[in-house]
Amino acid sequence: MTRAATIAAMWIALIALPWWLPLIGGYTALGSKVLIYAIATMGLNLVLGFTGGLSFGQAAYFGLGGYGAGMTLKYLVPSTPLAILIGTLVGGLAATILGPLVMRRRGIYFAMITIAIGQLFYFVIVRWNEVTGGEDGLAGFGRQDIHLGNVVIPLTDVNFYYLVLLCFTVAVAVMWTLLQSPLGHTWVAIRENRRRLQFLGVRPERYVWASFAIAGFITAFAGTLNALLFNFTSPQDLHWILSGDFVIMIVLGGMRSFFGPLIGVIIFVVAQDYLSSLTDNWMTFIGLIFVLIVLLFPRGVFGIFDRRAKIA
Amino acid sequence: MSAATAHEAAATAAPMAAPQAAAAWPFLQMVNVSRRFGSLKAVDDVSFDMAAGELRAVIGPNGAGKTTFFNLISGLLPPSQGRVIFDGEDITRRSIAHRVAKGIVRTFQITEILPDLSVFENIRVGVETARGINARPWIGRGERIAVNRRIEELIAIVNLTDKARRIVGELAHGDQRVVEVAVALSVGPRLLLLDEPTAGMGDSETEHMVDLVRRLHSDQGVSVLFIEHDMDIVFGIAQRITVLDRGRVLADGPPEQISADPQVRAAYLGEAE
Amino acid sequence: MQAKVSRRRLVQAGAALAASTLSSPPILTYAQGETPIKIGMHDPLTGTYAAEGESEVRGANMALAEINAKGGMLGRKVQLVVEDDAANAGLASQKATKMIDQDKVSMLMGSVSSATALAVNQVAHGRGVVYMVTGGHTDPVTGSQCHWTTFRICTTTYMLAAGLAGTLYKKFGGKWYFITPDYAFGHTLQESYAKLLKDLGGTVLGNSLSPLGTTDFSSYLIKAEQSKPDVLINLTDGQDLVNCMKQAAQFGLMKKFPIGGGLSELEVLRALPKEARQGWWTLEWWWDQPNTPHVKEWVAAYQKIHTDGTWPSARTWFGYAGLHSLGLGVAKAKSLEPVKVARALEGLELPDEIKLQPNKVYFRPGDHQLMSSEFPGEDLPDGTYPNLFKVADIVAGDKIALSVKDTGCHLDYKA
Amino acid sequence: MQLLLFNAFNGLIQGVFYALMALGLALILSLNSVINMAHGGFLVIGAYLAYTLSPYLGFWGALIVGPLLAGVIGLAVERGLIRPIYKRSDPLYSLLLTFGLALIIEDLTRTIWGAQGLPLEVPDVINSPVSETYFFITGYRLFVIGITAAAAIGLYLLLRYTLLGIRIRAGTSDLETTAALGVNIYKLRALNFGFGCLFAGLAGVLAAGVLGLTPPMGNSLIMPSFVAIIIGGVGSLFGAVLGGLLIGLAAGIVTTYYPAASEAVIYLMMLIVLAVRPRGLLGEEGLFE
Repeated sequence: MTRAATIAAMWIALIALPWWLPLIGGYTALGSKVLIYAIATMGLNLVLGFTGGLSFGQAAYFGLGGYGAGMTLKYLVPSTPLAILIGTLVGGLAATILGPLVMRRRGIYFAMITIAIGQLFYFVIVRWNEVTGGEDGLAGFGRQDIHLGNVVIPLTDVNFYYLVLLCFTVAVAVMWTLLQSPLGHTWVAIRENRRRLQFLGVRPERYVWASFAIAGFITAFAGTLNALLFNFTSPQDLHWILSGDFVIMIVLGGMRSFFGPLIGVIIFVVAQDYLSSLTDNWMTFIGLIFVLIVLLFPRGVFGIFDRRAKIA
Repeated sequence: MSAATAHEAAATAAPMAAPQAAAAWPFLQMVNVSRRFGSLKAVDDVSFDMAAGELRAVIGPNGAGKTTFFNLISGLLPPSQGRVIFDGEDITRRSIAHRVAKGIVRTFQITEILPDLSVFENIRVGVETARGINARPWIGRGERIAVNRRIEELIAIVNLTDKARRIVGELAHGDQRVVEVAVALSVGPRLLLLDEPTAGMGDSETEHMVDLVRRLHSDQGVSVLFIEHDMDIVFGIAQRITVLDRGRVLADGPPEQISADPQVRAAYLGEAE
Repeated sequence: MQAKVSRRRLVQAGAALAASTLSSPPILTYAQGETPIKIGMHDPLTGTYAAEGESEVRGANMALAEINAKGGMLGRKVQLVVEDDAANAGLASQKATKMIDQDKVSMLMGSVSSATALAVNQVAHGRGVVYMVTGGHTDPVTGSQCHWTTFRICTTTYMLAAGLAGTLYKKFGGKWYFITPDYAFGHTLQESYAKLLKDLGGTVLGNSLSPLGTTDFSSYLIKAEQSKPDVLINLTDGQDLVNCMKQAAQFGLMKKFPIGGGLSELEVLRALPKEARQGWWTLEWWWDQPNTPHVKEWVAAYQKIHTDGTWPSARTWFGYAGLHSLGLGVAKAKSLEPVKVARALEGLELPDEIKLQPNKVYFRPGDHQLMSSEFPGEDLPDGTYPNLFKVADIVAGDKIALSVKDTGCHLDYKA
Repeated sequence: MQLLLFNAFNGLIQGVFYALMALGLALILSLNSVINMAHGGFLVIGAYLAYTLSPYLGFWGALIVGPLLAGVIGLAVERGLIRPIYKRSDPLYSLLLTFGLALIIEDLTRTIWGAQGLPLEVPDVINSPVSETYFFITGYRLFVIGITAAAAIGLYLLLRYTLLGIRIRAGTSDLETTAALGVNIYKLRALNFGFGCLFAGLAGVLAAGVLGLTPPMGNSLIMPSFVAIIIGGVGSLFGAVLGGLLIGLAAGIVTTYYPAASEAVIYLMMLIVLAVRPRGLLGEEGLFE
């Protein structure tokens, strides 16, 4: 199949998902969750796979987006679009503000600092009980029907899935455009060889910052949808364990490939959903996935077919 | 233009610059520059002039301070003492980016390329940088066509048209170095610093590179300063040669003068035999 | 750790991971065409609360066996679908949705952490499925965030405080210092205690809020010691309680003043070294009730199934009573229809062989909270498992619960 | 004021513990170039092994053997899992590998020892306050300080005066040259990793004296030591110790006034240090120098 045909098939499968997923024993909310995580990980992959910055604290912006959306609905206005907008801004701006502390670091340092910053947000959310609900999570809000002129669209499970699919499409279009743009080319060049770029007169830091900030916005965008999925958000959505899960999903699918994270998310989320119903020791299996991917398939599923993804 | 008028012109254009009495406009000038690493003086009180349009070689035995010399010009390292002046501006403390904007572009002894990308993509980054658009989050059709045309042009100049879509990391070593030169060329250099452009190359590769350097100098009008160990190349193409030894300038002049210099023969050429 | 609960074994255990990519377990078909009634249970089987979660699942499985032995519900076999929520609210929501949509469960039950209870509360209400909260104590579950779909077995935080306050005041005096876990559960518990103390005529000397998951309690203990209280009220729970008590013991504080607290559990008592196993606490159920009918038999039945030397805890009883309550509700409603089941559960009284405690135990109609007893008493430092606690009193739930009006609950049945 | 002093001192004691964790982590980070996300796992292994062994060896025996076994397990893990990925220049892979390892260790611990919390009994000699007034200075806390100091000094002497230590330091500053000089860097890195895990195990046993044992206990203890390393400066073991003490102190002081921020403060402190001095307080100045 050509690339275009594959991608067309993917979209058809996604559009038809509410029909076929229950037939094979899945449930629509699982489809929504996969797409939400796909937005988050594809956003993160702008930093991780395309700019080469090892961001290991991305869940913080995901969670902040969720809290932004949830608190908007709970305390400000009962409007789903506004909740998404405000949540995205909250998480995205947090990443933008902290970007300068991150942008000069590389490799291990980048990872450690992003983890630590993520934990800062985690503790702010988990301890600020009065506002965030603390450890118990934020409940007591619900996604609101969408009003388009005179038409009211109730956000049932299936309709919400289509809202998520729409958001996914928008996010994919934005990221695709970015990666085809000079900015995207510069990111990839930074990943490949920071020094070369410096000696072309480019200051890599600013571009790393841009990448980190944009990834923050996109992950936060996904986070808002995640809060709306079950009308609930909790501090675990900011925790470094989730950050680590995001990274392994990307690597699993193939971090050099645009749609790689989507494949990784499908495998990981479905495997987790399935394994945790099957055995108490599912964490061991998830851990084994980490270990085996690293040792045997470092290029991920997509990488197996892509000779560009050189590792060692 | 006489030396006196050149002096005056420089003084009005850039009062910071302190041009010395030189035959032509002092394009690149280093004034008593030193660089120390701990107790080691890698570059020791070097003064150096280069005119625009020159094709100049820097030679010297291992550890003579050639690469440090390049690092000081390109801005990778700040000097411990002295000043670096380019095109009438004191750039001693200026950033790498500023120097590149002024036209100083370099390559490295160990090839610095974007290994997982194609030749085309490697050069594209340079072209987009040169056009000042690399922060743009989208690109229009017209711009894209212009960029692609320029990339094809550059690829043609360096004779890599048949390998344009190949992944650079998988190319032969010689081709990789050519790509690096092409990338450097893409940002429109006025002074190109080439650190051992033919290092590790086979005969035909070397020939190709030498031809390329010569053409860049003559056809593209780029001033070239290059470090080279192969004396056949140095004496074959350089218009002028600077000899460094233990961080100091041992001699400086046209090839025939250098090859006749007894000091150079003793310290360097003799040793190389 | 053996004697695994009957988890969802709808697939061959050997099914390869690779095959799972997009496929899902085939629906098990019964030879007779009789479809069982499925009940979904979420509980933490991994992570911090795994011990408590496992106890609840064990209890539910005992009830399951009993119900099926008596012919199931409405003449249909009952099947329990257990999912691990890892005490993670997001995962709990996902699993609850999965059980409703994919496994087609008729009712939900479970939870150890309050966060998962609140999260599943939203999902269950959104889909109109009856949800029996077994172990999330936070007040909003049957208070400000109560729903017509939600019922709760374990007591409210207010009831925990009310069960013990009087005893402590009478025994030790009225100047109290509090160490309170800094989240909703702790806050409500402390406020309840403070209110009760005020009514009794005592004073609050101070209150230290300790973040949940605190590993070093020394600064709070220092503050407490400086206030020279009559009683130190330690409201932390679970692992925090273990850490706090261990450190208080090392500081020698037990020799200076008595320590009392909120909730304790058999699981927690077991994790305490003997020098830290001191003070006055409230349990929600205790295995040693010589004068209560059926308790001894029930404990024996538990140990017949679980031969790992463990004893049933309050959590085991939560799971047990939770599933039985659903069964009784369905039987009374003669239907699986959620509204009918919910209406049937309102005011439903648990029979002796299920309530396993004295006093009247029933679901209060106004907020769906089970009025079960509190078991205040004292830790036994020299006891050995399971003799780690001495029950001083068994306080009836409806004597100490806040009135429905004060809970802030308005049930939201559809008109 | 007295309360503040109490808490500051108390924070320092806590800092000693962070420092011990950070030291092992920093050791592995500098020579093995691995961010060991499984460090909390090795802590748990050390603690549980000590719990299991203490009925046979007593507390003191378990204190020694538990960490040693954690170190040995570390050696095996290094040999089997970490070594194959040294050649990958991207630190992503070691990060993910150890992350997965952390999940596996936690899950296996739960499967072997149970989810139920377990108590490690500490001998009465060190299990009571040394002074009535300063009741928070318990024998056990002094003991922790003593052991940590001994471990840190021992490590210092090892790095300074033994052949192995000199090689480890050389390898940290320039691995390739060290290899070229004929040192078996594989062995060196393996031993170093083992040492790091031994430190983690030691921290675990010491922690078990004040905390209950649970399978996830390592998770909450690993993050502050990360911060300690960043604040102290990556590449400096002395910095890791300093960072540990500083965040302990900061957390202790903040706890006096605003306990809810006692965790957030160490991350804030990190941000401030990074903004003012990006490489950390003692960053990249070599080992103990």
